[in-house]
Amino acid sequence: MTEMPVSSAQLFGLCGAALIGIGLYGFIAHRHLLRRLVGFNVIGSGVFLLFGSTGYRRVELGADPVPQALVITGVVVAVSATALLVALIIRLAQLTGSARLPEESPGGGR
Amino acid sequence: MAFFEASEGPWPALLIGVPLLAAFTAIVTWRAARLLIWSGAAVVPVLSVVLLARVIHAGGLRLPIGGWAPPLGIAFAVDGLSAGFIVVTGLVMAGVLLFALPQFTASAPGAAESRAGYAFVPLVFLAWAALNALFLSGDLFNLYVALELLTLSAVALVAIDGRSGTIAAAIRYALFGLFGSLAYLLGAALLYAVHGTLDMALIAERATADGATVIAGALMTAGLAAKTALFPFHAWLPPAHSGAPAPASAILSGLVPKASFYIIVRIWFDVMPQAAGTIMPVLLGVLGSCAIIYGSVLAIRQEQLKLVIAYSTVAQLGYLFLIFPLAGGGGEPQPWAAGAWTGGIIHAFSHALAKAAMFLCAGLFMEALGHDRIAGLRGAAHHLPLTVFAFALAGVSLMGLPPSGGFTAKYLLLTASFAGGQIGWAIVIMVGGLLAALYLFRPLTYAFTRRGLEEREFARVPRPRQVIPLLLAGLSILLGIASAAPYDILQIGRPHAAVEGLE
Amino acid sequence: MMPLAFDLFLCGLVLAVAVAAVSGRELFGSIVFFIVYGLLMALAWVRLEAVDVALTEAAIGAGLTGLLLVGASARLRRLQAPEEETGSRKARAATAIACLSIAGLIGAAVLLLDPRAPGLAPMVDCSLAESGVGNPVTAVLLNFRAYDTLLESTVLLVALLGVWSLSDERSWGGHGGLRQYARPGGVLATFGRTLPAIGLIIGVYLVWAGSKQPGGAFQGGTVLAAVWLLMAVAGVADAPRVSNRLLRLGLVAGPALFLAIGMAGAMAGDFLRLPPEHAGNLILLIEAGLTVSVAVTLALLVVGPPQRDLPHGEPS
Amino acid sequence: MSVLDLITILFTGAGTVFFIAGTAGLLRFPDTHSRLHALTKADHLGLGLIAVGLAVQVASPLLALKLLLVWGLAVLAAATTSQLIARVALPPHLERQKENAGQ
Amino acid sequence: MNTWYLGLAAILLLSIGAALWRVHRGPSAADRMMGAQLIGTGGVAVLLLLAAAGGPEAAIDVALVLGLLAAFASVAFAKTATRSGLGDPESDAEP
Repeated sequence: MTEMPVSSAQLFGLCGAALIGIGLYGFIAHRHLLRRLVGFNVIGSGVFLLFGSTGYRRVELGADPVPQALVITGVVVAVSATALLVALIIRLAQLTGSARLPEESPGGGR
Repeated sequence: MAFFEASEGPWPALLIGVPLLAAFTAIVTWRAARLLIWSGAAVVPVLSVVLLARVIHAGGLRLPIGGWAPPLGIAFAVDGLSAGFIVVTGLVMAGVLLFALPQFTASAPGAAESRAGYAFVPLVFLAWAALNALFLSGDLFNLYVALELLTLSAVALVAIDGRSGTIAAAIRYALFGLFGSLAYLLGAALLYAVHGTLDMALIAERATADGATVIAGALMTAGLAAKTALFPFHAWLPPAHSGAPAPASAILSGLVPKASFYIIVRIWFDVMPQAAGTIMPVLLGVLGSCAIIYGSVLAIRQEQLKLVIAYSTVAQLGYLFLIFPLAGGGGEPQPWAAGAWTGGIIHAFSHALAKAAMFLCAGLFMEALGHDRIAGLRGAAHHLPLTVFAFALAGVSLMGLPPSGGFTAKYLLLTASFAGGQIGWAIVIMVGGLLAALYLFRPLTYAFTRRGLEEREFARVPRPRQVIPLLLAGLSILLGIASAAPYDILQIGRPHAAVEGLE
Repeated sequence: MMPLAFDLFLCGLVLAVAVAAVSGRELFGSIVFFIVYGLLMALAWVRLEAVDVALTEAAIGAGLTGLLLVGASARLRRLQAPEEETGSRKARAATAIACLSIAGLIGAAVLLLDPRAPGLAPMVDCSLAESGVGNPVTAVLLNFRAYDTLLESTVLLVALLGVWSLSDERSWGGHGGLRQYARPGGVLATFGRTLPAIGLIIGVYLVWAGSKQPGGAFQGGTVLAAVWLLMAVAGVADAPRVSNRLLRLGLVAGPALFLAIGMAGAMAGDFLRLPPEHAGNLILLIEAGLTVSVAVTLALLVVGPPQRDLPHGEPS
Repeated sequence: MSVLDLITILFTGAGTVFFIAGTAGLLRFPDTHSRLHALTKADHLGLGLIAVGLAVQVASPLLALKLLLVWGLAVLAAATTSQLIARVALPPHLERQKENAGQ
Repeated sequence: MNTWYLGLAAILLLSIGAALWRVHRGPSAADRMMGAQLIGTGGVAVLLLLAAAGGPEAAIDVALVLGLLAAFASVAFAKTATRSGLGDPESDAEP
């Protein structure tokens, strides 16, 4: 085997980092809440991919099971959060007719 | 290893297991809610105190879970800081549950199960379990799971009223909170990748100030700061905390942000103090100062009592972040550091008690009046003397007047900033106290005005419910009167416990 | 060279799909991209030899989350919630630059990591014999770090409580979601009757296999939830009333059993300790309970809060 | 190279070709329904050929069965969804006609 | 042999990449869904090839799960296209 400039683990780790950036963009740039939720999920899977890839640095040892188990936990937590947010968003749309948050009033109060 | 003692009994496990069991039971049958509240409010605080006693007796504890010692397994890590937070949580939770009893459980034997009533009780117990789990945990990923459990139950509590305003507030909170959790998780993942463990004590032994560790710390801090509503991430807090039902607000404002703050403290004082550098503590201090000023000014401008209290939370959370520049995450331990650190933590405790009391008072005002407009509070002192007194007592603690816990906290912080020659922070602390007096005197002035233009209708509020906020506020005062005890307890298990504070 | 080229190409596709999902002009299109994204992630996990995660991602990421989002977008369309307005180009560019620099920072952290760090894999291997199971990931999830998993299973319950509490006061106690309908004998109904049998077998197989090879309660439970949802969509099964006592027992059965076993250990000295000689059976027991609870909870999470049945469309 | 290997190469190669053809059809065909036509080819034949090609290689019959089950699932799913998608994609006037004919 | 499998998998990935264009372009929602459907089947095929190319054998289980769930999104989509979102796309009768 020749020495590769980058390993598979690093490649997927960098891919995870890029996904975090992409998801973050969707999370910030959109006002439609379902779009933001998609962004949130992309960030999440980017974090997971990065985490998982660090467990694959020593190919000869096999993949580290600890990050895998933690990622599974994380995926389940993320889907719980997504389901709760979807229900909240639909409820908001039912009550206000819009799937966007009302603009913040920076002064609050009066 | 003799370091791991398995003989410490099941106390930490019980502190998580009992609230979880209560929550599961409440999910199956709503009829049991009343019984669950009484027994939960009686049992869990006792367990908390037992744990505290164990810690005082035995010093810091480390209990591997399932017989698997870290790095493979997870360990409970208990010291004075965690035991203190658990006791405060127990007191506030017990008060809130008893306060909520008539509001959320069956009033008559044959009453039908209601939507909010069904959800409220298990959600509070789950939040309680999450808080205990968080304060007991010695593992970064375990903290993440506990944090998510807490965040989701808090979001559900915000939304429980079901009005469009509270739904929007819950969504905004959820977006901040979940984003914060992911940032924290990413940092934890990087730390695992660097050090091969998630156990905080083991990382503390191995951590250096290398690039990946510093980036991980920054990510975790940013995420947790968003969850703690540190300026400029505070926008979600006031609508969320003021929109929830009063008992939920008390938990949300008094306890929930402290959880993420607690993790930040753990990271920078216990796990990787050497990676803090010089900029990060100062930055956190500056943002905290902004929060104090900005939150207080906005609190003054509010017309509704719950919003005043919520903006006050933004300001009061700001004080917590002053411990980073004053007690210095990095560098040589200074003689005043222990004082500043302890002051910050005591502030967290006294704010938890006082703020919970205030929100419960606001809830009583709303029950009596049907609204919480400040101008409508005229005559409150005459009709609800106990409640107004409780509110005033809690206010004393928030303003930092002696002999309250707030006073002790601010005294310690001020002493540290003078001793360290960092006068800027001292000015912020003092200005913040004055502003707090301004925003709290306004509702109190109205409450003590004897007669309004017309005699207002005050509905009757049962006296036992008025006693609960009074007790909580009283405890926040007591924290100042007996300030030596919490000071000593907080030093248990601290790495720099030998350093004498400037008491 | 070939594997690396394949990975490079896969990463490129993942990134392209992520960009499309995040920036597409139309909501529905972006959701379809998100479903495709979940599928490609499952491939990536297989490439990382993390088949347990790949199964989870395939079932949850591509399956359930996609279902949730498709359903949500349809309901929003029916509520006529307005679609996206686009912000100013300058603001978007600034956001993009900020996100890019954050991604760069994280990428730098990835490159700074020691490429030879072994992680905990050797330690897990050493203790695997005492864990009672042969699949290291299951050993971590249900023995070494069982405490995490106990808390995680309650996270699902919290989300469901939150979803349920969003119902109308009047609909409380009613059925989750609205009654679905399919033409008897039609393609949809036939599909809804054929697939569940296969799905049931696959779901149970995943749980059973989980102790030796990739699989487990969360993957199997998700498959079962999806199968039940398909039956509901095809009008074969009705969502139960949220006040149904049996349903509620099913929700907490797994976590409660898990907690009970954990507390039994605590009374004997160690919270959540599974004695090595019984660990295998105890884990199987916990997995069975968790599968039921995960399946019920996930299915109900997708179904949504209880609603009154109305003849047409959204409840007002 | 054994005969089995040759069969595998032949089948998997052909399957891939069907996939490419299906994709090309999906991209090039002018309207939704003819695209659907192209799609089902890839689903049925492409995956089927690949599954069969791999099944002759595996040692255990259980594994071979699994491979065929994967294919069966794909066929079942494709048949159902293409029917449903076709129905959704019907232009309104055709939909009216079909309904009348059906009743 | 492994190289052959991996090569085919790479070609399938390419074809998936091409199908993305249909998801992107639409024009109708049904077109997008069809693109996703093809990608789903392609993904299943890639998984089988990866398992054959010396990858983890359990990748076939992943393919099984994907194959099972691939149809769900399409069914949900077809369902939501009915008038109330609750009926059967094959018939206009409503519950």
